[in-house]
Amino acid sequence: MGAWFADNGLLLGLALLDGLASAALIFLVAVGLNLVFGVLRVLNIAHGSLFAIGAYTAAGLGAALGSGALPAWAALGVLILAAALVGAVLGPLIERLLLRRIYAEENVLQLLVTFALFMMLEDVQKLVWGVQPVHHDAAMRLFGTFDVPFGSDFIPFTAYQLFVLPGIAVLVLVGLVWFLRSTLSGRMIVAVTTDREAATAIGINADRVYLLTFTAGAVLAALGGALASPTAAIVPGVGASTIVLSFAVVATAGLGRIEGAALTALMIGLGRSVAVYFFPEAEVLIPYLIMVAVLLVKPQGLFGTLETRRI
Amino acid sequence: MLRLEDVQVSIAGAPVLRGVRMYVPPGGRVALIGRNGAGKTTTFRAIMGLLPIEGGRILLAGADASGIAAHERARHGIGYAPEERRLFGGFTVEENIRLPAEVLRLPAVETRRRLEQVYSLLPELSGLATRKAAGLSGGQGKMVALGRALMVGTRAVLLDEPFQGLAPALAQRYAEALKRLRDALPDVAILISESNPELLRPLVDRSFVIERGEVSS
Amino acid sequence: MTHRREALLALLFALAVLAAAFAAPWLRFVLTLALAKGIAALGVMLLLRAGQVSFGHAMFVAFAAYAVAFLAGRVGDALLLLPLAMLLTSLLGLVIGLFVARYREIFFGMLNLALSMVFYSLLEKFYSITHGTDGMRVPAVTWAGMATERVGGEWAVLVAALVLAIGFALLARLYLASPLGEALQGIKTREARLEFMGLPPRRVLLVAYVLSAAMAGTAGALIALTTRHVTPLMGYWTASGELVFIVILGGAGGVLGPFLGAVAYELVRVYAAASVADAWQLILGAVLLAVILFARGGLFSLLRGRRA
Amino acid sequence: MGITRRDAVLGTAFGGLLLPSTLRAQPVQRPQELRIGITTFLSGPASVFGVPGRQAAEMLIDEINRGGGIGGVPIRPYFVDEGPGVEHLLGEFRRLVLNERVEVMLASISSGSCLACTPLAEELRRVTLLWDCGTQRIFEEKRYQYAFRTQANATPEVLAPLLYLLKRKPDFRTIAVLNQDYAWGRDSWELWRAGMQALKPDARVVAELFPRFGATDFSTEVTRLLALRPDVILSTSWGGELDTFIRQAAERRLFERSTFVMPLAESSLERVGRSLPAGHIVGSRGDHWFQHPAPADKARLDRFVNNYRQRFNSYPIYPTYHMYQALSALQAAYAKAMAGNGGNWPNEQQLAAAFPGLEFDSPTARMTIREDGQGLEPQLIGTSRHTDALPFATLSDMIVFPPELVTAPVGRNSVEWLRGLSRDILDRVPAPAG
Repeated sequence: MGAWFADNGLLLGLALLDGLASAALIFLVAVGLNLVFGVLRVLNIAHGSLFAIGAYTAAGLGAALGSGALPAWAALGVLILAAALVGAVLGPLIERLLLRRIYAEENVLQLLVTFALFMMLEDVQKLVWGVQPVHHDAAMRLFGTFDVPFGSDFIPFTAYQLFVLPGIAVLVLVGLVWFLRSTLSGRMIVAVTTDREAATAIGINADRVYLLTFTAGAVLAALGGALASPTAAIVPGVGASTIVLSFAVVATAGLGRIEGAALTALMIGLGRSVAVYFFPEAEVLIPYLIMVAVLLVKPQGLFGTLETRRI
Repeated sequence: MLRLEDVQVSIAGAPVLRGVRMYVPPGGRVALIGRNGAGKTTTFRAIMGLLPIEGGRILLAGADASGIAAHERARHGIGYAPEERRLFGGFTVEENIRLPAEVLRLPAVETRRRLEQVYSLLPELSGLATRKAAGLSGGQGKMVALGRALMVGTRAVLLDEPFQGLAPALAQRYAEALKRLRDALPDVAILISESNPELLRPLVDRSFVIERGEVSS
Repeated sequence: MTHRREALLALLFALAVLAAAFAAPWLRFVLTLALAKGIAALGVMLLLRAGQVSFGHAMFVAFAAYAVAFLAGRVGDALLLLPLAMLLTSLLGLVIGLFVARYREIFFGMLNLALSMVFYSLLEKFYSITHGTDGMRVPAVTWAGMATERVGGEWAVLVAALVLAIGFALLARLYLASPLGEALQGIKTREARLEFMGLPPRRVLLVAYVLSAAMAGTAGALIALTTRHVTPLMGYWTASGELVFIVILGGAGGVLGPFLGAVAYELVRVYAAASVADAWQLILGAVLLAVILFARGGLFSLLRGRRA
Repeated sequence: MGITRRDAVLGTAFGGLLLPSTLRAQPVQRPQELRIGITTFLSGPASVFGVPGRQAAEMLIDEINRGGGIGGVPIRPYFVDEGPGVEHLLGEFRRLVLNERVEVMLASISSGSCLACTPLAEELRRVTLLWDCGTQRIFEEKRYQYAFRTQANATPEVLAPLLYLLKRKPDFRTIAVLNQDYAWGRDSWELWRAGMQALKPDARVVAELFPRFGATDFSTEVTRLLALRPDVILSTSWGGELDTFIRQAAERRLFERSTFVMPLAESSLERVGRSLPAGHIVGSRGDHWFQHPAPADKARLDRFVNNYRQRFNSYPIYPTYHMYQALSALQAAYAKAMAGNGGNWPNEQQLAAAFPGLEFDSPTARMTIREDGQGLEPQLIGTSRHTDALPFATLSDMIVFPPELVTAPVGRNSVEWLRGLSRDILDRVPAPAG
């Protein structure tokens, strides 16, 4: 063990740095999905589409505003604005027009409504943005790189991935925890997550909470997409792979648990990058192995509690 | 205060309430007696608007409840303590009790007045104020649920099987709290459900018996 | 619906399938796939009776398909391959079922999804054995010892699919009417009551799970014999979603539902792809939404003439 | 599309009662229109190739039809999406052949699709041109009477950049690979390694990275490669993944530490702009490049490039040239078959018989189809450079490899052939031009 660390300790350090950025993105997408699931009890497959649409919008907006002219903070602002816009428009639209009609239905119908929506949005993205990879990396380039010493060598990392992404993820985490603990709207969300009926009985309008939560989830999905767009080319099909990973996070985290999503995202992000270094063939399996392992030990997920179920 | 006229409710296609008729006068203390599965909880949930009713009607202070959304019923002064206590486990006891007042956006003065009222009626709660609700014992939880219901229940409180699962000593304390309640808040109607009619006899003015979804008095 | 009316409907359905396949040769292939997917969807429907949604049953379809691809060179007859693939898939279903039958709702769904994604990744990863995404060719097989040319082979697999579809539909009907099958409803509503009646819920669900795996396996074997080329995509999560889609489209109210749904699904897809090759998902999604929002019981309930 | 839609409905409702599945009788009538089916990716990540392929087909078919079609018969294309997978594709293949009565199929971008379609084409006796898929396995594992490939296969596409690397940077010592984890990524690496073991056995492989197909972040892989400092990094990736890899590698200065060999990068050049620095090796799955140093007919190349740019506002990438080649081969084959049939429209056997030995024009060269059905396509490899004229990298020091040099001979298994290569093949590599 000690000898292994002497040989590979530095590499492991690099792997952890890489894992942070990827964990940050996973967290941003999954936390929104988990929040929505916690309150609405609907597993929103179209969450992946919102991620993709956020990414497309951010890249499109970034390109339209022109690169280079904007300072780094403004470029980042544009991305966040784009995400907020997409989530704030699409979230209420989807919740009001579609989900609202099916809250009383069996969960398979709810799942399929979002599946149908996901299928439709896949083609809508194609019709709007075409099929060529869309990319706008001004935000990544403007932050420059940061050299990490590595023995006698050094490894350049992008400051965007090393600091900005994890920084935003931490801000979102802290902000969400604060919001849910310390504001009335947040406490109403927690109350509905815990027990919708009891919450209704004390006067909470669950419909409004649903709308608010779904919109927040949509904004978070789009934000994840927007923040991913400077580092990754956006192509058709990106929503499908995003959503499966987020599902794994939700089930592992425990329903509706913010801190669970953070911890799971961190485990998956770090696990995958460590795998790339030491067992590259296992990389794709990591999220699922973590999920199966956690559920074997804790059937309700990391932070999950047994639910009371009403007939 | 509360009137049920021929109320019919089905769950998953099976009729659970068949023409329930009941009346709780303002300030009245009424018991709903019935065995497990007779329809007590369903009656309470129907009153709270948590289940759709298929026939008949429910009147809240004379107004047809069908026009009052479930979450609006708290604003109409009806508090509800469900069978299992159903607290918000992540919040402290005081947060649980305060939340209804915050949701209704009561003025700070009014909130404080009601909170003090709850603490004076249920003195054991003051010692628990900062505890997390998830860590409470069953009896403590029932007490908190009652306190929470009282925060909004200015006209009526519905208590679903409050004595269920309580040790005799605790049940005694709960019954005493209810007596204090009766004296301190004479205008608040109370509807309590219970499977054992003996327990409630000293507490109520009137009893309804529910059996297989039908009520007789 | 009375037994007689349902039997009559099933007969009409089978005749319609045969007539369509006779009239339009290219439909033979599409209808065979539809029947196969109908069998898999029937299995998914059994789990839905217990309120459990599997978003991973395409794993069993893909497993059986690959089993056929590997075994066809050694066991060259379809009448041996089909039961063999069914058996192997049932065993896999038993092993996985022992694990997942402990979980409910989202955890059940997500575990199935996760395991199917692991299997999908393995099909891609073990490139030297499976040829990865390129997939594997299924060697030509005989039917009861008889070699068939293209048209004969297509008819053979269509008829086999039809016979198996009817067989599984009957089996599912008997099963759902048996105490074990009726207990499925109990998992959805009150599990404690099942325990009280001396039926451990886990075992009730496990039986349904193994049965559903066997059906998915049969479907996978039929698909492999039809397409003669298997790829990992058969096990991707969207393929699992497709099966659930088919159940809801057809209606979970009766054993005919999944078959109606599968035929409708395949035809809508072919039709959509023929008219707008690059927006067929839009059409398929819209059809599904329309069914869920306006015809809750699926096609089966429309046929039955009242809403479920 | 009106008739397609109606046929689909009628076919569904009444089947072939109204539409007899075969109208074929001898001798063959010259049809009203020449129906061809084209399978291509219209959804999913590979639509980055599929949609330009479709666009090129539409443009070229318009041009052919304006010029009177093939033998006086206008072409009518039917497009099929490969995205949903093999089941859907095989169903559509049958529908097009049996119901729409297409005479020719142009099949597939994905090798998996080609492997699935080709035996079916043979059973249905329908001429099928493999217009873009790369797997060398098809004609090496089996002979087909009706399937032909109008472009190269993976072997020349991998060997040419290997030879180019050995010419330009003969003394590299270490190499790492980063390929997409799917058939092409794995196959191309196997071919490369076979050739490298024969031609440069002392090269050491320091990392084999196969990130998940569809991955959107390669930071970890880039870090790994930065730490390893291999002399050469090979990546046969394409599409959004190659774009992402190039941009992340550029931002983190990986291009300064290693020489990249990217056999498919031509299709990403315009999109990645100046992110791809000068001095790295770029291929294009063939010899197509709008600045080809010595095209067989410069006017033809310019016409194609300009028409495409005018219509679609971007430079044509390799799938569009491959589509050109397939349609060009089709024209040549019909002309040859009709000439051999007294000027009459050929039946399917006559048409199929025209392909072996067929010569036809690509935008850049004169091409041949071998007796085994495999097309012989030259390979152009170059080194990236930047000029002021264009906002993206173009190629310098281009070498156009003659197909005979880099393609495994008829009947040979590519991997074995590559393993048996000797170093004198390097002497036969032409000098760079341009």
